[in-house]
Amino acid sequence: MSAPPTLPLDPVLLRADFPILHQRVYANPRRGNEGVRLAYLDNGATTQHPRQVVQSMVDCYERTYSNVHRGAHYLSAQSTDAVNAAREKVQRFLNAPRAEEVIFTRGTTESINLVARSWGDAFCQAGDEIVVTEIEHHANLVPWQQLAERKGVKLRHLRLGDDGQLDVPSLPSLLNERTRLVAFTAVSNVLGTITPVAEIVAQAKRVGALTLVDAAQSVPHMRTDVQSWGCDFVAFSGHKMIGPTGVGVLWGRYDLLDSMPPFLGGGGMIDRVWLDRFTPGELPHRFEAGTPAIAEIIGLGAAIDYLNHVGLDAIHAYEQILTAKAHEVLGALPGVTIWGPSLEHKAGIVSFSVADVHPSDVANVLDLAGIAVRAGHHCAMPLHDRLGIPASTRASFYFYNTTEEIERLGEAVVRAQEMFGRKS
Amino acid sequence: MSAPPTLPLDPVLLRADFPILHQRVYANPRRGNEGVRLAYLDNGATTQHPRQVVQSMVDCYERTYSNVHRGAHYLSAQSTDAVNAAREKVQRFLNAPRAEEVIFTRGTTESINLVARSWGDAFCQAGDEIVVTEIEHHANLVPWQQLAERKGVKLRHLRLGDDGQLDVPSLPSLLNERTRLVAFTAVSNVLGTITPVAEIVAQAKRVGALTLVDAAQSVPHMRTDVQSWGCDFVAFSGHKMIGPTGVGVLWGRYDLLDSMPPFLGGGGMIDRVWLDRFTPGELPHRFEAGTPAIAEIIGLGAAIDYLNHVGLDAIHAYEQILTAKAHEVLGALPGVTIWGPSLEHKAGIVSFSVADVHPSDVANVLDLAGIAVRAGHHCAMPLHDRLGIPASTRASFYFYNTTEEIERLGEAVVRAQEMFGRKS
Amino acid sequence: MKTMTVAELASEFDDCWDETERLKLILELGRGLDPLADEFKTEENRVLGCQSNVWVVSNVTSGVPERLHFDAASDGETARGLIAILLSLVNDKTPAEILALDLDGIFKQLELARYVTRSRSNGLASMINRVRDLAQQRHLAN
Amino acid sequence: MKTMTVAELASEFDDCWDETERLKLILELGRGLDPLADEFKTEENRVLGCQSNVWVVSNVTSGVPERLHFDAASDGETARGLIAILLSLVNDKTPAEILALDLDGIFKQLELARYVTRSRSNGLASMINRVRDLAQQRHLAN
Ligand SMILES: Cc1ncc(COP(=O)(O)O)c(C=O)c1O
Ligand SMILES: Cc1ncc(COP(=O)(O)O)c(C=O)c1O
Repeated sequence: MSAPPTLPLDPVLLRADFPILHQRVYANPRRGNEGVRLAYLDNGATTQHPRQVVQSMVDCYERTYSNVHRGAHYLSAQSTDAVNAAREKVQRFLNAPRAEEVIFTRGTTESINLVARSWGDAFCQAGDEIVVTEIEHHANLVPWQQLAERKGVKLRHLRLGDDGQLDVPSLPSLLNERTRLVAFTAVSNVLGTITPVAEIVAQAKRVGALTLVDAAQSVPHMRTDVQSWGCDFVAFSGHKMIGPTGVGVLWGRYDLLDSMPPFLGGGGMIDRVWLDRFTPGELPHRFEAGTPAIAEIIGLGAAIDYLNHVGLDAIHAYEQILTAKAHEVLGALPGVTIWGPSLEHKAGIVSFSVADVHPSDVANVLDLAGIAVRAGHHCAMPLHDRLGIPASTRASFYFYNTTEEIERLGEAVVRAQEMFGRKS
Repeated sequence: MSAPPTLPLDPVLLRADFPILHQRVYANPRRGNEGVRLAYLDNGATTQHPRQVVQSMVDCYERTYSNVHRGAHYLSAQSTDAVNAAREKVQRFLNAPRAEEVIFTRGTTESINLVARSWGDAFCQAGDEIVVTEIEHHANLVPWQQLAERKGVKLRHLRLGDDGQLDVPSLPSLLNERTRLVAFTAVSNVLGTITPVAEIVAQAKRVGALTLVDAAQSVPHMRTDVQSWGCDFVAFSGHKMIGPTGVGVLWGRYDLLDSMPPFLGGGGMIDRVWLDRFTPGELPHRFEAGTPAIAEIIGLGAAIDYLNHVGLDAIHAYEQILTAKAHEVLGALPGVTIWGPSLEHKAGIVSFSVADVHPSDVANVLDLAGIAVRAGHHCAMPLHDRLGIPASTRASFYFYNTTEEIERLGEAVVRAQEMFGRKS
Repeated sequence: MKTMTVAELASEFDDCWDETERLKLILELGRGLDPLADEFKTEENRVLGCQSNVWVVSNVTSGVPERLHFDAASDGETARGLIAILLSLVNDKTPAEILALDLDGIFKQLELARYVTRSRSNGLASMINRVRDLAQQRHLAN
Repeated sequence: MKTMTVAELASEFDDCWDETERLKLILELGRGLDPLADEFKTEENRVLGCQSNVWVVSNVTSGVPERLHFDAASDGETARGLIAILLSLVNDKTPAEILALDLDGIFKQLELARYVTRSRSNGLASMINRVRDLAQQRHLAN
């Protein structure tokens, strides 16, 4: 893949693989209005799919589909092979020691809930402490609140500094011998903040606490190495990395996973079942009760192939360019506040507020200009409380976005100010 | 759809929509061996997909894909519409009073676990009783065993009669004022037994117990009316009804669901979140934490359209013909035992044993003849214990199977007897 | 704010050339919404599932048959416009009349269906539900 | 049962015209498996993840370097054939030699890969794991 001079990758070439990006929206043929070009800047919510990923699932359904594991026939072997191969792709993608450490779930949310229910209920007691941060997505907050309620565990909170970064220097004061887990995000889905994962893990280890990394916003965008992170659990979603919906991953250290009781009960996760009891099966099956998301797992494997082909380092470098462009464009507009840290600590997520205009109104005007962004609390209400705002507008990028789209974003924000801004 | 004379539907016409069925397996071009025609008789494990279902997902990914609910833009509205429309299709398919009663899960297994964790943990106490049956799939057994262990609930078991049917007359002796739930299957995934759902529900109601119906093997094959069943929960999977993997349904009575606490915590299921607590959201969102299986939900909607087009009554009637044929063909073979009830109580599932040949050996020979069946305990170990066998071989049908495929099944069983049977 | 018929609304919206004009009309209609006193902006009156805050209160008019009058407010301007349109359709009707309205259908007819869909962003679907619930309660109370 | 080289096995399997012949050969090799006394058919020796029951035990031969000898049984004939092939590849080798074998690769070469895949039906993958685990244990013990 030869990128244009000065760019780490060629977004125009790559966009050709994404049919959905090449459309006009809000056309009104009756009135001869041909609509506006779509600029998809909602990648923090979910990403789009190249033909290759979609085709991998079509191939599955049209050629090799079957249930996995227990079927004793030709198609079943093909599906089992394909699911095993996808598991190994995930393993390599994360640089994980063993494929059995890769548990397929529906997404980040289920992955974290799995840990909270299986590990949490089995190993946490009243008075134990879990540290989460103020910038977490609800998916990495509510499951721990539920665990706290079930088990009397105490939650402690690592604060966001005024610089848009986690206040890591204050972490030691939150840690003690009762700390069982530090659960935190690798990249904030609102501020774009890249957190110092290895540093936080090292601190947690000092008091013998485990670590769970919500990597929903990092795995798709930058190289992941669970061994260099040194953490115990990592959770992420397929649909945020050009993969299908309905599939995600929980990675965990083998010994740790192997010490945990099953979460969901059902077919595939057992060794032996009697009417009144069961014995659990081996990893990874113990945590994959029921028919897995077979086609989606295969699609996730194809997504990883595609991302590897583009190159994670190129993706990250290119997104840095897009983010810098967004800071430049939006930063030049009076009345616009960009939230989060300075560029060097930031991934491809830019949330902002427009003075005197409600974020949902901003998003509405942007939408009519074809620019897909998200307005709201982005499933991070406590973070917005901390910022002192009820909601924000978020533009989030992926490798198929262009600087031109970001220029259009800036123009549309100006239009929103014109339509809504208090006339002075 | 005009079926050939005497058949309720035209399998040959319908098969044309299923590319995967038109293949030869075990070809060896190097030796000029062109392989054998595939006969897919493993529909109890999972079903195949017509082009229309696959295309609905391709369309989603290539034209309208986005995350649902909170995105304030064009694509997001399209995806939200499509998911809502699918929910209403499921509602009508089940004749459910309200669309909000339809909760999308990964499959039957997750649906049942959701009830066991949410309803079970909230409303069951030590000494309460739950009745399950001896013929349940592990998915409707293990979650209750786990609940029993967590809460000290007592499990009681409705037995299988020697006639291959549930011993419903003995049910009253298992029910009392401590019975909180009767959880049972509508169709046995091994014996094909069609259970008298409405009758069991009526009995349970007499003692004020709730009822959960595992409808994984019934919803795809016969008309469902949750109101005429009168039950409280119904669980089933998309992949067993020509829908995609990664999606299933929990249906529950509105008031009951609305009284239940959330299961998984995360985005979308909340009303408000603070650092230390949250308030749950409304139905159905309360039980759909995280990004749902968007494309799969849309695919499930397309599957329902297709099944409605074929007609559930026609499907059921046609499967009765296939099952009768299987009984005729296999029943004529000495040394072959067919398990389960007589034809009039049986859906399109025929499990059998071949004297002196291990089921996995039977399945192996069948496989080499292109006939895909399953051998094993079919995730129903207690049932096999009851039958006194470790495993069985299962052929299971759908509307695209033909009587000719069943004849080939019979021939291949004879071949297995020749290869393995003790020569007398 | 005055009550408008569906036909009146439809003809106004039909004149819009594009979605931006349509939005401008929504905003204009929102400016006609009677103000709601702050004391009514309570958690109880807040409509769940809207991204901007929306509050709706209903009052029963004296007279026979009794009619419902709704007041509402929002901190989002689009949301305010949408609730204004909604109220113009239902205000000062009897509970039974309100329940008989196919509000989803009407918004579809106005080509505003996309705002109904986005239940979680503009919250029109939630607003409709709230209005219907309030009418339902009153209807059952009679 | 005698130890066979990969080349010997490969040439036998290569002569098969179709999968049925291949299966017949597997079954034939299974018939050559030395019987395992019932007392060894314990839960501990049972290989998890096989559909038919498979039991594997290992013994250390006296002599230097020490070698491992495996015995096995199964109630399924296909499984018995597969375990026989596996044992013919590993029997009477040193733990280090066994661990150095690319067993997955060998079964692929024999075009028996599909039996490895179906870990839950024929259980060859589980058998391979068990044999490797036993060799590993012995290797670490030294
Ligand atoms: C009766 C029955 N219940 C539950 C299940 C589990 O369904 P799933 O694996 O889709 O969760 C199955 C299918 O295997 C089944 O046949
Ligand atoms: C940081 C973070 N964590 C968790 C999630 C939840 O992911 P999912 O909805 O795929 O379960 C998201 C995405 O919304 C996220 O951005």
